[in-house]
Amino acid sequence: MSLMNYVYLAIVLFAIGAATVLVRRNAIIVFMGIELMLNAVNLAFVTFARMNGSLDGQAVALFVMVVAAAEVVVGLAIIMTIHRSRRSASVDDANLLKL
Amino acid sequence: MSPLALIGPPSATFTPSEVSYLSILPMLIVAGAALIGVLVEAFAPRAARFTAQFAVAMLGLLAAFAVIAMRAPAMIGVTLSGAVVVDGPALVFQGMVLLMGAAGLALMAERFGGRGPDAFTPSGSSVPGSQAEGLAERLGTTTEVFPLTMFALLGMMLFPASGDLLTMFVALEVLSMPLYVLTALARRRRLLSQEAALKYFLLGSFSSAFFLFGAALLYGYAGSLNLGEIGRAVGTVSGRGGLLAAGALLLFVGLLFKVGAVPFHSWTPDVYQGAPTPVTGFMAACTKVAAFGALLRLVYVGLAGSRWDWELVLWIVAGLTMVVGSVLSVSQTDIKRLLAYSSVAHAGFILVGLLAIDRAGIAAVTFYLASYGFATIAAFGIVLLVRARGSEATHISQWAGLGRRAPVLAAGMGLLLMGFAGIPLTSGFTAKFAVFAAAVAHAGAAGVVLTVIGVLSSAVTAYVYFRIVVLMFFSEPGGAPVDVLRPSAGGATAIGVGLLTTVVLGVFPAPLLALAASASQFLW
Amino acid sequence: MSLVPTLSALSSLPAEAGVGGNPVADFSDTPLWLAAVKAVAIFVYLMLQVVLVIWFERRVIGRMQQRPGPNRFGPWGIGQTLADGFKLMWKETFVPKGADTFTFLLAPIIAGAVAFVGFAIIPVGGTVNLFGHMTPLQITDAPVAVLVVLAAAGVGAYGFVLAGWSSGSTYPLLGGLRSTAQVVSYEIAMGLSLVAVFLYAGSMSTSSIVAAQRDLWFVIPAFFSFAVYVICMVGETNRLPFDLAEGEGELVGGYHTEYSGMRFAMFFLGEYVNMFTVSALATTMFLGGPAAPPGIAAIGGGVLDQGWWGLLWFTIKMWVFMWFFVWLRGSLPRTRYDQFMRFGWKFLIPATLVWVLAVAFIRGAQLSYLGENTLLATVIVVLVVAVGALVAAWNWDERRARATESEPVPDEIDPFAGGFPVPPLPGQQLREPDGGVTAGGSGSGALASSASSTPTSIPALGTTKEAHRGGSDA
Amino acid sequence: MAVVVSSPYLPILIFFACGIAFAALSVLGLGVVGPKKYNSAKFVAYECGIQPSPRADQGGRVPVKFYTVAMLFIIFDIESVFLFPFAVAFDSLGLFALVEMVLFVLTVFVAYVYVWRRGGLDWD
Repeated sequence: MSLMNYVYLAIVLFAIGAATVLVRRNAIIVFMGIELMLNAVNLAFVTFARMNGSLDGQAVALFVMVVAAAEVVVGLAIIMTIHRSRRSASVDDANLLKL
Repeated sequence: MSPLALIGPPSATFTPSEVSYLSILPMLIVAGAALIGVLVEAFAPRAARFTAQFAVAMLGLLAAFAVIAMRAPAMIGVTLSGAVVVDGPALVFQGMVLLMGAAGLALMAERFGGRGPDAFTPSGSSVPGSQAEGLAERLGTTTEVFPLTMFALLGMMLFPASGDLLTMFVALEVLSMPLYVLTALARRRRLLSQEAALKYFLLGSFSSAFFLFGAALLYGYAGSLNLGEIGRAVGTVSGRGGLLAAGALLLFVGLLFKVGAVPFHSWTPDVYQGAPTPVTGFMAACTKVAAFGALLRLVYVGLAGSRWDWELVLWIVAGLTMVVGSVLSVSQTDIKRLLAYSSVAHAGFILVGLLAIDRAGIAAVTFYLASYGFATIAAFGIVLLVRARGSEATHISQWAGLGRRAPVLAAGMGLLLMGFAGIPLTSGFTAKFAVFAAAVAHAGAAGVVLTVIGVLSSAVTAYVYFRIVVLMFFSEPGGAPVDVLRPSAGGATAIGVGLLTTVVLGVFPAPLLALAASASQFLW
Repeated sequence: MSLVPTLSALSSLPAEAGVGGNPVADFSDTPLWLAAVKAVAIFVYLMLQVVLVIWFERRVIGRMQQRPGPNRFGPWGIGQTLADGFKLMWKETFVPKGADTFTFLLAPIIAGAVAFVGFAIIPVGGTVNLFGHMTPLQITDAPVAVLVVLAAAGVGAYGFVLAGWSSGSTYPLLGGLRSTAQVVSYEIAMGLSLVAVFLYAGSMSTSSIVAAQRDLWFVIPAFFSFAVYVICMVGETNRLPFDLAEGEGELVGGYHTEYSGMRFAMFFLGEYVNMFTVSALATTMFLGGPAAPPGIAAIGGGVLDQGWWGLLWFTIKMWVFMWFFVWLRGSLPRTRYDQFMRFGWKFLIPATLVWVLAVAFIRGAQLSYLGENTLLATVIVVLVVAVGALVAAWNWDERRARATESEPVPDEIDPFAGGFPVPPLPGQQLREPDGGVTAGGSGSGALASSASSTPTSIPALGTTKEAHRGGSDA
Repeated sequence: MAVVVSSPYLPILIFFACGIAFAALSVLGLGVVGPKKYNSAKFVAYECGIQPSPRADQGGRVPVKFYTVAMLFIIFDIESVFLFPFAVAFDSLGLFALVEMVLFVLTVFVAYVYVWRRGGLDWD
């Protein structure tokens, strides 16, 4: 049971997160997709830390969690202001700025 | 091996990492100024808040720049056990970020006679046109803008000086998040501004997730996050080559997004148009400088050895960026959107310089960023001054006949546009010449191809800029009356500095070229 | 217990609890089946105590209010909880129309199941011989054991918010949000108050913390953390005086308004099990877990301190906390929501943060970070902390005094000023209502016009009805 | 020799499984034991008859104060995430880590003071 399977799992999770961001319309679901991608990267970091036998990866995982939390705070604030002024959090409706 | 063994007792004596405080002093000063800014925002009475915030921010920036200017040679060194590497290019980029930050801050602080910063709404989260907004308007000055900008500048100073991928990621986030919030705070056209913030946030965090995944793969490949070690491991480690190539490309996704290179440039026009104009200028200049600083360090220190994996991709990206940036700017009707596409094109030119993997390339990129940065802040400063019925007159037609009504302003804008176009005797020409010369000399056949594409696309951009100059000077003024506001001392100096650099670096570029060349040696 | 040993114990706390934070209790001789048996045993131990405490609470509250409490079913009414359980089982359970069925059913399961998890890492007794294996009376221990409890408390909040949101109507939604905001706010203070214990114990595993408290329980050096923890304990389990979510007067049933039968019982049970878990953690962290009280531990060279005796001391200490919960419920009124949240955010969190820094410096002094003479450094730091606390308390008191005495009590008031007749304070004179006599004015005006001339007489019933009709015509 | 408990977290799982079994059995299993007399009034939300004002299931209007509390919780939770490892490893960390942690706590305190002064902590 080589550790690379965890890396493949991380890649699959990352792909699912990216697909969620590209496919879904509601801004909050898109934001959840981004959080899923960050957690997939956490898994990859911890797995590589285990393969290299060093603890750097786990320190990075801690930092990534903190950054993800800060991103949640800023992101939800922006999504909320959009929701309050437009009654809808759908990303499609945000089409005032066009090519 | 049960999990407990890995955790194990921490080493008996924990050796704190040695910190050379002089190297990181500028960053500490800016961080201190930002924290004091937050406290001032909390405690200072409303009347005195604006002046206090402006003073704290400006003093912080100028003090940091003074430390760099006076003690630069003594600051060179790897500190915080490899996390922060302050070397030649890092110092030059930090100096540029500080100066452009000061200019951008001066523009943001423009009040045009009002109580608070004119370009920003006093209450960002209230519904546009609601009663809460009216109440906040009457209450007056909320100046969170200054601490937010200082935190963004802190991130921008750390970005080019980060020695390992973790510090680079943290700097990327510290620099991006205040910008997301700043983009959402425009006083006029708030729906556009909120939408721009939403797009910038979603795409920004999406791309930083890619950056992080690239960092994870490189960590897996090289066993360490430090760029120097990754550089050394590139040649030696065998068997996991796939991780290196994939990691490098994913890292580039994150950084190219920040720079606004083509496949990832979709956010640039929307955000530059939606954000408040001084924030757009600040973003266009400082973010590009910081992002290219980090890109240079990543390419030259980390991934120089594995050029064959990613070089072709970057050539294509550079070419596409120049072409798309210039072609799309032709059909633009909104001045801010037009400048956004021109900034995409300029990112392409700088990428060409970067691809000459040689010290000359670093010097060329540094020079180009210096000339472009100050000019773009001045350009957005001028766009800030042109008003129609109170809100910014950004539609091209409203600029018709501006030469007759405000000759000085139109002449300034004309000069800047010529600088962007790269007309000889302006900084744009010397910058483009340096970049293309480096590419031709060191990037072989691809360099020549890119230079040809570069010259053609700068010709296209020249046409776009001249169309505006013609519009301003040789056509009748349009229907709606356009008035031009008088900038305060700070705003005027910011625009003046932009004009000055465009002329001086065009006529007399030698000293800056020499400085850029001497300070282009990366430390491991 | 003379002061000197305490002081010396204080200044040189044993740090060899678990080298590098690894648990002291060794589970090497514990096969998997024995761990499972221990788990089920502790589960039954917990369930029995829950049944007992529900009866205990109703009896004690009854006695506090001069009434017998449940005494019908079994001797002293001890079977009352079983009777309630069976009654709830046979009640009809249904899912209301607007509810989201899956979450509606999931919420009670979360609330009920997650409350148990916290008990898994609590050392209930010493090392005993179970079926031929020497194993500690503790389901398991990990280097980060206490984090499991905090995580379980965090997931517990899901039970409330999902129940509130999925019930589909206003009261549960607001009740669920309120209780989650409450649990979340007090969880921070609880987490931060435990940091001081980790500083002293040097580890997060519960067996190491109990071992570190062998000669001095942490309730003495970390007394402020203990006080903050006890307050958070009550806030965390939504117990009176902080049961604002399902306060009858405010939000009807709070998050479990729409639940009935066994689903309601699950929330009810979850709350009591949570009470046991947080008080078990309090016993482990501050009162030395299964260790015997100092006096008894000294008898016969500590013979009363090993093995199964630990279970007795642990249960006694836990029931002290249970008594404290019941005592609170019997005596304190419910606090207002904003007062409660303000206290949580504006006092508890900053005070605990400052306390954590103080403990860090005290520990630093003991470990000779602040100079070789540890005893002197410790005393200096403790003095500095004490003086700081006094100054803060004095300043806070000063501000409160200035705030309250600022509005002078008027010596003469108009009884109808607010529109409703207000009785005068002792020593206050009444004066002519200055609202003046206006025919058909606003409601209060109409009321005043119908009042007879003498200001002090209350208008007769008849005229009020007429005024009322007059008011409605205007 | 029987399988020694390999990871310390397995018994927690067993204990949690007991809890879930007990809770699921009583909520789902015993939930169906009771009588089933249909009456439309029972299924209406408990609103003393009036229609619930903010339609909770269509994302009714929730006061924004709960959002602010959630965000502040995240910030202080992150702070305690950093305080725990510092507290545990305090014995082997020198004065350097103590000063560093004091600076970290002070930085978060600046944010706390700002939120306090801007009224983020006041409940109406």
